[in-house]
Amino acid sequence: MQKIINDPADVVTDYLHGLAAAHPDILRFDAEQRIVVRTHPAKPGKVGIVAGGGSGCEPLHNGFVGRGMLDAACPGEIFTSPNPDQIVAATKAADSGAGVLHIIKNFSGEVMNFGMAAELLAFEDLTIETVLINDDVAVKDVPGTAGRRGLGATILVEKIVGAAAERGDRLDALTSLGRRVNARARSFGVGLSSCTPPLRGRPIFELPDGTIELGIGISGEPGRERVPMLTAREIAAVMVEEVISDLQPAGGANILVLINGMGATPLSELYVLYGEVEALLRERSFRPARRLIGNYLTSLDQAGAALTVLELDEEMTKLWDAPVSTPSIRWGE
Amino acid sequence: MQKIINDPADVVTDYLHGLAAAHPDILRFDAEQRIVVRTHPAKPGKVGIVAGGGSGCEPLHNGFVGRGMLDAACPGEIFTSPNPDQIVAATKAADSGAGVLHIIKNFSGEVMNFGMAAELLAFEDLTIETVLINDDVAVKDVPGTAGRRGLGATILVEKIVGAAAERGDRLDALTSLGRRVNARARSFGVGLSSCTPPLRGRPIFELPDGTIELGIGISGEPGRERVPMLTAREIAAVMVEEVISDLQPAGGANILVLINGMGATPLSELYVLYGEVEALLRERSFRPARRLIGNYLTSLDQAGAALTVLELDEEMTKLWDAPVSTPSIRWGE
Amino acid sequence: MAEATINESPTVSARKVADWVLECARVIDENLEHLNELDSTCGDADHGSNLRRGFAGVRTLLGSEPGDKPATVLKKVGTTLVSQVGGSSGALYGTFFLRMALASGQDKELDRAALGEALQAAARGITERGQVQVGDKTLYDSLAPAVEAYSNAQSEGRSLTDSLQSAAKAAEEGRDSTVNMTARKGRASYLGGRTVGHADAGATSMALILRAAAETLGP
Amino acid sequence: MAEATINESPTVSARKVADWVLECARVIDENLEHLNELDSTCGDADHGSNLRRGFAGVRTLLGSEPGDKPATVLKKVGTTLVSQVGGSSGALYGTFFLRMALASGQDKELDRAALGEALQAAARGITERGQVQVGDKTLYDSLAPAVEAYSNAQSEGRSLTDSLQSAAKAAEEGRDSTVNMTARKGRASYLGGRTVGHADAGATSMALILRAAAETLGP
Ligand SMILES: Nc1ncnc2c1ncn2[C@@H]1O[C@H](COP(=O)(O)OP(=O)(O)O)[C@@H](O)[C@H]1O
Ligand SMILES: Nc1ncnc2c1ncn2[C@@H]1O[C@H](COP(=O)(O)OP(=O)(O)O)[C@@H](O)[C@H]1O
Ligand SMILES: [Mg+2]
Ligand SMILES: [Mg+2]
Ligand SMILES: [Mg+2]
Ligand SMILES: [Mg+2]
Repeated sequence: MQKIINDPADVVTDYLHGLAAAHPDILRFDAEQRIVVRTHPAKPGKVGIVAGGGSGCEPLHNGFVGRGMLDAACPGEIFTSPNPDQIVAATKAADSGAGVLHIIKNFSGEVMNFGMAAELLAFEDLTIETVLINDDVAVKDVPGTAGRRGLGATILVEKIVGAAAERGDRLDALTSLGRRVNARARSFGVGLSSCTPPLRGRPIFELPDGTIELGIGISGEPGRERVPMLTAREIAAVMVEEVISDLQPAGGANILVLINGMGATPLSELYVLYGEVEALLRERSFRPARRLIGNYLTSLDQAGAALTVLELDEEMTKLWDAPVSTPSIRWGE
Repeated sequence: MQKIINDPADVVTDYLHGLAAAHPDILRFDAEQRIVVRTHPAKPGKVGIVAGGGSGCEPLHNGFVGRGMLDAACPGEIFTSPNPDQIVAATKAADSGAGVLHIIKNFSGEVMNFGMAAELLAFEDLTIETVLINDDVAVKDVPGTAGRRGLGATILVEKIVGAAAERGDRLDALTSLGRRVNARARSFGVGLSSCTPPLRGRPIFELPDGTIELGIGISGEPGRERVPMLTAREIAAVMVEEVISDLQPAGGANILVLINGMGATPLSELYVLYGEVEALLRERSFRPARRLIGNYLTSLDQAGAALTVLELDEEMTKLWDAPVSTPSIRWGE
Repeated sequence: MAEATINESPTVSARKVADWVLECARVIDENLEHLNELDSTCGDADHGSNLRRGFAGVRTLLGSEPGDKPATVLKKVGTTLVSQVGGSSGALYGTFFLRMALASGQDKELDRAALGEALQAAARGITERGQVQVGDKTLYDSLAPAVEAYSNAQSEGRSLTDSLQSAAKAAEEGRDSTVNMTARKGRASYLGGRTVGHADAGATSMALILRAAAETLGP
Repeated sequence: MAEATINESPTVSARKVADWVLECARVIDENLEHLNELDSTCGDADHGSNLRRGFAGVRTLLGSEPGDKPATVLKKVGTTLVSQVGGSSGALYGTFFLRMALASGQDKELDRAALGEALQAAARGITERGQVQVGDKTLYDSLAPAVEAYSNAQSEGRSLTDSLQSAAKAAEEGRDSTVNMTARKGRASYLGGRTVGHADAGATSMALILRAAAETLGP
């Protein structure tokens, strides 16, 4: 294992201290409660936006705390959802009287821990709503199963809902907006390697050279199936087909395209993939109107990428363009 | 080799097409001349800022084309400096009558090709000046040698000089500003793995687990020496000592700290490193006033990171904060 | 009929509960790699590490005074697991011990029936928390048959020790039954058919924990 | 003295120059991996690939009519290498052929002396372009002794073929001399002492190119 870390058991803490040191004007790390909160709390009356999840997916969510996105984030251990205490603390920190929206990725651990936190918060004078993100089409959404995972749509919901909260939208409006964005977004990921969790010290699985995993998530686990290596063009074709056949956007629709790297794939490859994806989307008459390309939702040092497509409406587009100032997404101010 | 590419020979072209498709409002790729230029040329009378270098270091330089930074970039093949024709074309594209500044990293190939381009441009009605970047303290700057490499200072010079050009500074002022920034910046890099150039299909060198390379550049070559694996704290100590003992900033100086990832190192590790670096810098009484943390000057899929420290003055700080809108650095507008 | 053997059965004190969870901590340590490996074939390879982190916290906590009644110990364990494990297993095992605590009320000692009710409450807690059924390839596939076996043994009038032994055995059979299942809950569910052929990590840890119960709560 | 043997020496035509560069293309292909490996020990492992890309371009270009005089061919080669190779070797080998072209002027045939002058011009071009000296561990360490050997042979009145053979041999010795050098120019210079023990990649390709000259330009 070759990593720039100290004690493997301290990676998350060391990272959070470093993050806070690097962005003192945006966020701080409450080491006691293990939450990341804005340095300058939002103005009273703004709905608080909170998200959390296992660490290892950086910059998600801590890197999205700041004006125009999250008010607080609660990071768990590597690939381990945060515990209810953290979620409660983050929620209280984010509340300024107008209620708090929990953005939850549909993973058993996350759902259960946010559920327990909600039970604890029921005794407080504080309204919570929930948006559950489940955009991953690699997972078949069969009744009785855990259902689809939350992937790239998380970022889009956080950005769009964050912007709406900043302009003063109320909790119920934000909840339905978040659900609307999630409903119009789909993702599909491909892994070109496993990743190495610091405590484990070796890759989670072995991926023989010349093979890739289709339909991966964000915790380094294998995907839906293993196939022989594909070219960028072929990977794009699989992703576009999976995502579009499920989402079925209206003909000619404006879409937002997110090409998300898993952590160890160079930016140049993400752009190669974007080029192929855009060509295929245009062939199908969709119009990429907004894009985000980079490492936003990663799986430590895994190589690979995921496509997320969001069918935009005017409202979402406007909110996407609104100013945002977080460590990892910043524009307009 | 596991990469999201098509034909390995086409990686650079495919990447540039993808980049242009992704940022049509910022830049375009002239495939004929193999240069990247702004979509909306700067207003007449603005000095043109041009840089170029071997590909494989993305986002440098193409990802820094846009308002407030570069007017044009010329990307060579992977780890191969651009040829004089490209440099000439980029220079002409960037010129609007006020002259063009070449920002050249001190690598033999880059120096020679920019030199040949300058000879060709001598016949044109066009003034060129040059800033040579040589901030890498891993290389001993002995007379008769090629001297120090250009590393992270390149980004800082591009940003600061780019902002000054945007506000209307003249060519000579920009040249001395660029040289001043370069003179007050130092870098030191550490490699935790080699990288795999697409055409080669396997790593450039083997780095046994438990060893790292100190003093690496940005083309995947080995560094100054190979040592047993170090912790983040130890790596930070080496970097800070190397950089500060050479730069010798004034006591209490405001500094800009760039923690640059080599491509395959997760953001969380870069923040772990930042935390350690900041602590050491503060111990030595320096004040981190600006920071940049991420993958800005990479070596394909190499794991590792480099520290760059710039001793700031008010002018540089103001220009660093000025609005910029490129694919990979964006703020303030 | 249950009454007939009740005098032979010891009851469960706070001390015994503490012994149980300390034994859990020991067997989790012992099976750390095994549990991580099971989780790696279809999850994120951390189930053993997660539980170890939690039970290490529990061990520290119980090093001092465990408490005067079973509920006190069980509640401490549950809270510690919830807050030090996180993830699915923190929520699930946390719920498991918290619901046992709730069901144990103010009793200083749990008799065979009370323990059975506590286990049943724990199992119900898991189904609620995890929205899980038998056959989903989770820890519930060890727990559900164990609780059933315990209650059958109890209604047959068998001793506490015997009942716990039946429970542990049923849990192990339940664990083995997960090998051929396709996961429908947890991370493994994302792999679909690829999960067949390996026992579920959580079902394996649950079997260890119930075996530890048989070894410590009974005698 | 030189005059005494001049009739025995053939001259160098455009066709012969074309044959030379095609032979260069062939030996570069043949030594592709070797050159990349030499470059990998202290550089970025692409020297062979770079030259191959350049000479592939040259090959295409010369497939049609090579040109009527040596300078025409040499200029085409130089321009192609500059624009299709990039990097250090594009600039350096480009300069090498362009300076030869310039020195060849309008001559339809280069005699032994004219070729010597062309080689000398090329070597000067390299020192200017690369700011390089003998001992810096670069292609100049093959080129400089080769040019000197050629000029010595020529002043001794030896034939064109002989002179080229001496040059090729000197280049190979020059290449071998780089093994024990510490690089002071190019990427390898960043590795300091770690470059000792391997021949320089550029010195190796230069030796191949001068050996190719002996094989094609002389006879
Ligand atoms: N919804 C659920 N209901 C019951 N058990 C579950 C559920 N989801 C996951 N599990 C159990 O949790 C185990 C995984 O635990 P662990 O690896 O610690 O958590 P995580 O999935 O967060 O990494 C699985 O093997 C399974 O037995
Ligand atoms: N300044 C220089 N002067 C002469 N030769 C040089 C100089 N710099 C590099 N070289 C030669 O170029 C060779 C490397 O060429 P190549 O690998 O193609 O270029 P790059 O270094 O751009 O990857 C070295 O082996 C050396 O012989
Ligand atoms: Mg986990
Ligand atoms: Mg090169
Ligand atoms: Mg797990
Ligand atoms: Mg090279």
